[in-house]
Amino acid sequence: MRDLSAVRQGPYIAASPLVRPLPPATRLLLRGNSEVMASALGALGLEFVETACRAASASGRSALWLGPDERLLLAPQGQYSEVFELLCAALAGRAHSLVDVSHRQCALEVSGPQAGPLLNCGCPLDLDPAAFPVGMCTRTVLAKAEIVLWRTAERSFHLEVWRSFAPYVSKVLALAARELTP
Amino acid sequence: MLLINCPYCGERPELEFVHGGQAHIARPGDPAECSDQQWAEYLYRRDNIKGLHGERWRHTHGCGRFFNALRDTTSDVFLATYKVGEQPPTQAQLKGVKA
Amino acid sequence: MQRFSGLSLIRRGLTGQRGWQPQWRQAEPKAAYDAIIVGGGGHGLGAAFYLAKEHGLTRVAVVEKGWIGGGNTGRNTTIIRSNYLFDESAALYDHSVQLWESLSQVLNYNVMFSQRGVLMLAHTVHDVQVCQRHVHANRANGVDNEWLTPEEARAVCPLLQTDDIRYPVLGAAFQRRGGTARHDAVAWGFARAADALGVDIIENCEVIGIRRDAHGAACGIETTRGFISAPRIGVSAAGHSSVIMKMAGVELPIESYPLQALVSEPVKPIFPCVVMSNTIHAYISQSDKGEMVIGAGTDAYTSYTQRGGLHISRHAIEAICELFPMFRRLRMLRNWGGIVDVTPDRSPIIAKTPVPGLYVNCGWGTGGFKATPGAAHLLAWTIAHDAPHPINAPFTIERFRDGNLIDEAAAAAVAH
Amino acid sequence: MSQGLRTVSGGRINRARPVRFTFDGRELSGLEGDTLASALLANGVHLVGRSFKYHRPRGVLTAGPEEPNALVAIRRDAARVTPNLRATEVELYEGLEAHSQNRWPSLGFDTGAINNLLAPFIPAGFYYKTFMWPRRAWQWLYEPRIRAATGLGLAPEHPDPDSYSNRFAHCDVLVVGAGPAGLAAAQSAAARGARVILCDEQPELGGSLLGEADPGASLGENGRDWLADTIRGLLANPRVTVLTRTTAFGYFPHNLIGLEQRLSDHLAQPDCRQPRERQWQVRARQVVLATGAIERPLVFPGNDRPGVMLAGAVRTYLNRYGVLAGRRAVLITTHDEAYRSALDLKRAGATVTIVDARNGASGELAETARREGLAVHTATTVIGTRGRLRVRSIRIQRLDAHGQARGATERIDCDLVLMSGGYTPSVHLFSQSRGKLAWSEGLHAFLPAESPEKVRCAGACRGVFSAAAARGDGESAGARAARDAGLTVDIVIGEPQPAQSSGTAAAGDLPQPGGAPPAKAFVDWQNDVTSRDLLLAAREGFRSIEHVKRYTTTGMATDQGKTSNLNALAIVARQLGKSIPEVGLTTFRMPYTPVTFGSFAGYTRGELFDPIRTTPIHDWAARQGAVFEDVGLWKRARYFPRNGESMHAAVARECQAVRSGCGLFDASTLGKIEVVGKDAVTFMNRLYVNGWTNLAVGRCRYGILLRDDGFIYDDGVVARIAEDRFHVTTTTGGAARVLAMMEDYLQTEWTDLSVWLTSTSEQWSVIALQGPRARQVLEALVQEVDLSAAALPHMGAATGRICGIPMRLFRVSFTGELGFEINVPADHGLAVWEAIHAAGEPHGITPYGTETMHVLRAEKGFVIVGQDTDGTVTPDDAGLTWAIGKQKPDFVGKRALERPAMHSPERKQLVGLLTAQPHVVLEEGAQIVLDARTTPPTRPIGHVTSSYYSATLGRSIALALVRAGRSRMGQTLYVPMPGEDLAVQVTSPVFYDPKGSRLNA
Repeated sequence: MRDLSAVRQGPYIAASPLVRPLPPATRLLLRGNSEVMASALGALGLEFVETACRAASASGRSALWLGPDERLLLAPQGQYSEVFELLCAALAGRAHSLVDVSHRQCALEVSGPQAGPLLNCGCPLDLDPAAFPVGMCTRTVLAKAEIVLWRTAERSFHLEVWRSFAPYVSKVLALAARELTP
Repeated sequence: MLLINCPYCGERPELEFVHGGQAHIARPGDPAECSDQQWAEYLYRRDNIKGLHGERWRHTHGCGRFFNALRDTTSDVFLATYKVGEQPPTQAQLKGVKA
Repeated sequence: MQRFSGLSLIRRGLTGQRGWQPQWRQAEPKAAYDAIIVGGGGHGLGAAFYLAKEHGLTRVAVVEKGWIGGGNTGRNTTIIRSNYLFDESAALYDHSVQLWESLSQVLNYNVMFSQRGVLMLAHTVHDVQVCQRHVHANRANGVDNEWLTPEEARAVCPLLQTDDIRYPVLGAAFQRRGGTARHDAVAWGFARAADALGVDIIENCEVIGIRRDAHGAACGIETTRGFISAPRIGVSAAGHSSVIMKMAGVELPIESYPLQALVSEPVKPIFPCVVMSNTIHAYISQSDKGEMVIGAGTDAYTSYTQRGGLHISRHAIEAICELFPMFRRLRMLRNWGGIVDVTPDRSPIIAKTPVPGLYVNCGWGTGGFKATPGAAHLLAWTIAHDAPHPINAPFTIERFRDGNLIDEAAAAAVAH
Repeated sequence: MSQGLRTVSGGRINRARPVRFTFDGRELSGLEGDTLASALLANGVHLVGRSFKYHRPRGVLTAGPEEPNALVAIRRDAARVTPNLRATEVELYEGLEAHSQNRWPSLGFDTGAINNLLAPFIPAGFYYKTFMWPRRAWQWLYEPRIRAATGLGLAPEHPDPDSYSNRFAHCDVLVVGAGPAGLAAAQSAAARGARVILCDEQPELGGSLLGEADPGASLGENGRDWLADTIRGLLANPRVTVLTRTTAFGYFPHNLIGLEQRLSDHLAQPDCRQPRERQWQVRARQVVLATGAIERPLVFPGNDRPGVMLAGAVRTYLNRYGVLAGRRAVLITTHDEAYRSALDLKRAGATVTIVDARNGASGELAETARREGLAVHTATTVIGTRGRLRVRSIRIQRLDAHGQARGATERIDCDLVLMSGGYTPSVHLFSQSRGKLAWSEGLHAFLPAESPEKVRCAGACRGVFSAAAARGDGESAGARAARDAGLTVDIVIGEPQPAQSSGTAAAGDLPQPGGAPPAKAFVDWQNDVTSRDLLLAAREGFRSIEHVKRYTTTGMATDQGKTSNLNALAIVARQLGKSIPEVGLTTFRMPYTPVTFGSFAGYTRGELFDPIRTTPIHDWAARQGAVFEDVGLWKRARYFPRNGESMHAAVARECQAVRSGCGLFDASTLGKIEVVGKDAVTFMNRLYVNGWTNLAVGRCRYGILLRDDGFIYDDGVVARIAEDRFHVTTTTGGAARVLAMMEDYLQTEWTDLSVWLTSTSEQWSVIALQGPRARQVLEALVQEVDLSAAALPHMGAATGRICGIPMRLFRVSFTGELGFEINVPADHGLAVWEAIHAAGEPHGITPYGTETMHVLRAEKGFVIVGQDTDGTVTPDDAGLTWAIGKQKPDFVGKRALERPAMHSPERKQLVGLLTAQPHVVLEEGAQIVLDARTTPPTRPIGHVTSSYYSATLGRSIALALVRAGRSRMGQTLYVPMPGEDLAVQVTSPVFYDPKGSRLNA
């Protein structure tokens, strides 16, 4: 019997100039109160801030605020076991929920001077840097799909998309990109 | 498409929300003690107010939280939104908010 | 009542059409009536007409807070059909279709009932099951409905795109007796015919209270034009049913939502029937004027603003453009909203209420126009007999307490 | 034909760039910068259309979006035909092909004009009074003819190949309209740091100024410099988005405004990869409406002949397009401002006579007119016009001291009639914002008052008509909007300008001899509504303006009454003896001007109409030739035909394979929810009908979820992964709504519970391996799990690895055979599927689809929620009472099951049906009756919910919901079908292996 654990197949992503698929990653959905979040982020070496819709990021690990008791933790693919164990240790005895969602969704990067207008082809949020600053993250919608949108730089956004919606999201972006990249 | 002030995330477009019906309809604590009429009222009776109306929204495509809102159903203007478990604002607190 | 006919038009045409009288009197409220109908839409005016015509009650008033036919009667997409699933519903709506078939002649007013046929599309295996269940159930109830293959559906409506779309059309249920009518004419025709029988139609008269006597029975209404007494009061107030009924202390299981509709600019005849798709939410027909008449959905929230969100209209147009991609180049001329009263099982209430002498006809949701003559007829019967007609007997308020729901919407539920 | 009416200089057209086009096949030439209307007028073409009802010849009336007459179809190719476009808005391009509408056989000779002769007999609402006998004739005789006569252009018949786009945008201040007020508002808001969007329907900025010979001159001090600087500044400002050819068409709740941007209709050769139009949804903190005003026509007999135009339009054609619309002109007016048009025409070389209905005209403009030698007839009305396809003359009559037409009459020959009855502020968008309108007696107009939205108006749309004043008004509005949008403002804000009464005049019709309503005095040009029609409506008792509108159709044409509403209102008001505000105004509805359907749909079409969700195994199945079905957004493999098999044959083969060997099924679309927390079991107990307390870790249970009304909502297998962790599965279609329902109870009812829910539907690929050989296939691939029946019995759950990949393994069966559901992280789904498939080949492994799954489960009597239940079915109805936790005090839906109707002996219950003829497969949805040979209406006692041919059993089987079904075992019932009644016997719903020995193997 072959070991197939290295064989992975992500969803189809339509190619377009402003959109780039990001590699597989470790994703854990953590639920719990502020103390849980503080301990978890501390264990991962991330700064804990309670501000809504803000991400903390350091050394390739990130924690995205998605709700008052919910953070999406991101880390490089190879760090799954390490991160999982760090969290288990830090959260032992505290009421929380930790669920692996590494394969539930995939990530896209939308970048370039037209990244905001491109996303606004289907995303109804105000993406002006004053309204949606670097470091802001939130669940929202893009056309008929739900996404997590995270501004990682003035002209760069990280999108988390459920895998079966990824072809749709990338196709909508590819279609709209034609208007912005003559 | 309304603009709704999520108590956690701030003003967001209606596309991110799901309406949750009339607010403050608690499920009876002991359903077995309810008469058929009482149970039917819990299930089906709604105030359907023309005017200031308490309702639930869920920021489904956002923070995922349910919250309550006061909205004038004759203008669709929101007077307040507040978290589950909090009391609705009083008339005094609402004064000065344009309906 | 002046007879309407082609001859009368020609005769009066020779004198500049100057000989016409008002189609209904501008009545002043009297102190007392035998019965009052609250709500001057097609349902209310029709109830007054049938009370006078079939039950001999001529001291009848219809009170309307605005202008007659100005509510949902004048705001809907005029689709008429009776292909409902449950026996109770099919009987109710087919009763109405039967009245529609002779309504122009009965009222001497051309309501332009056009039995163009209603095509309900199936896009999924589940839709096919649901549609075929309707066809079988309708046939068992003596209601015409037939199953068409996609090719047959295209023969009925040649513009219909059945393939190469996101949800291909797998077939359709077709009710040939279904169709459309001219909405305003229904209100005006009932008003004129009722007026001729002595009914007072009182516009610009808002109900602000319902008075009950010492025994708790309804005995009259307080209005912006004074108190009017009557031992029987029928409420037919659509989106405002909750507001009116609360005045008598009756709570209804109803919520009022904005519902939108829209029309395109008029074009030459191109669309021979009514097409509905419950799966992708498309409802379309072509009016006599040539406009494509399109029904949109309700907003998610209750509102009395008669205005809905842009995304609701967009959704309806998306679906139309998918099924009829040639219509992408047509243009929206006008979009409007109404307030629809929705019950938990999406079926209406035509019933006595806990208050003696008070009757209600409400809860028609998005589909009340098609029922106009039927609902009016049954409300009149219920008021006249102080008991429901067998057809509307199941459509009580109490069914929600007892669990006897007539749930057309749930019956189309999707899962697996 | 030469452009004989083109002036020698001036205007905004490019005289060096001729543009060729055709109108009804006739080759004509215009200039770059022309509209179709201006180019036609330059060629002396006034006859451009036919009216809706009487098919009267019509010409260009206006120079803007209010045009009711000059409607054309523009054709690029067979699929790119757009009907009903206004020639006054169509920008000319090389090769443009325009066609007139609503005429046959030609525009000059139209047989439909017979209606014009019948006009006395077909007044407003005539169709309500006739066409009723014989009854059937309406549909077969009258209606088709009426329909053929109505409608305007021809609808396109081919799918539109063009694309459309959508964009969301936000700004501090949205300014609608780029005339003097709008430009000033945008400039002053931008100067205060506001993020501004400025939109205008025209191709260039300037609005009404574009109709001036010297646009800047009318703006007051330094007007020319200000205009140039302002436009340059706005275009250069990165915080300002300027959108031309963009109509603000709708005002929606909470300051959402819909904009329609036309991107390519003006181009001779559009890039077909780029969208034709883009629809914007702009959420603005503040809105400034600078939408201007529309000139009102005058109502007099024969006011609709080609060559009768609005005075301001004639002036615009002259100044902007260099077109002299006629050489012998008569201006008919009731106010001074219109004199400007007469003066400009005179200076351009035309002769002009002025007919002014007022008793005297003494304003500055009137004096200038007299000084320049124009004949001015005051206290004079118009009583008729002549000319079939173009106006030839008008007849005027002096008014006496009481304003009665009793004096001498006179004929004036002419080829152009200008008319102006004042200006109507464009309050459409303001009114759409649910803003209240207030009647101004001084201005004789409805003006904007209060609105619940954050909106203010500036310039002519609030009665500030002169360009200079409008500029000041716009500056003030822009500054206030910036302040209210939250920008710090340290600059003094000017006050709004007062409304002005110059250019205002009473609406209504001109006096006529004998006071009688004249024939053919049009109020609504396109719908052919005359003042007589309005009077008829009033006479027939239609008193509300909404009634009058609906009865006469005034204001309901494609211009939505932009030129007609106020005149209609004034005529009705006078007839009813009421004031205009008492009669009221009809509601303004979106859109302001018609908006292309395609732009609403935008990207949402074809494969992007809805997301297409596919599983990680989808492409494999597609390569195997699977036929897919839509289930919600998902594509699911329905069956896998081989060598051209029919569905029936494929399903029979797949069923046999599962029953005799093993089959492989992609169950990845099932919803999955991870329920975690110390109170997880309490949560499950409260929610599902089942008892969960005793479910051991490592065990599964079939769960049923009701709504609180007692009806089945969803079902699925639930595995207990740990004391505080459940792996809950839902139906494919129910995944999102079940999670939403769980969150609802958790967040709002049971806030005491320490539980969290996470959707894992897409984390796991789910592979169902079913059949007697399933264990043998799996054994070769699995690590860390003992697959023996003792270690992993039916409804057991384990975690381990398959091919080195972490897995959750459930021993469950929806087929009645020994079966496993293998959950692996989704990116590994395909690899594991292929590995199982390879390992199973020696055992005859066969991939199967949903159709086979349905047959197999039906043979076992397993229900499918949504097929065998329909939202009106209780657990008892479905024969699932066994699943209910008997000890539980409560669960969602429990109380509702106690209601009287839930205990009725007449409830429909799930049973099996066997046809008397074993090879007859019943139709799903077929009705069931007690007796054969009854004729409708029958009272059906049930219906068939599932029906298949069972290859395993060699006969058909069916599930059905039948009244009191369980008491009818063995009874014969009938399924009436066309031509025959099929006899069926009621049986248990379990047709195969009722003891369950196979799935426990």
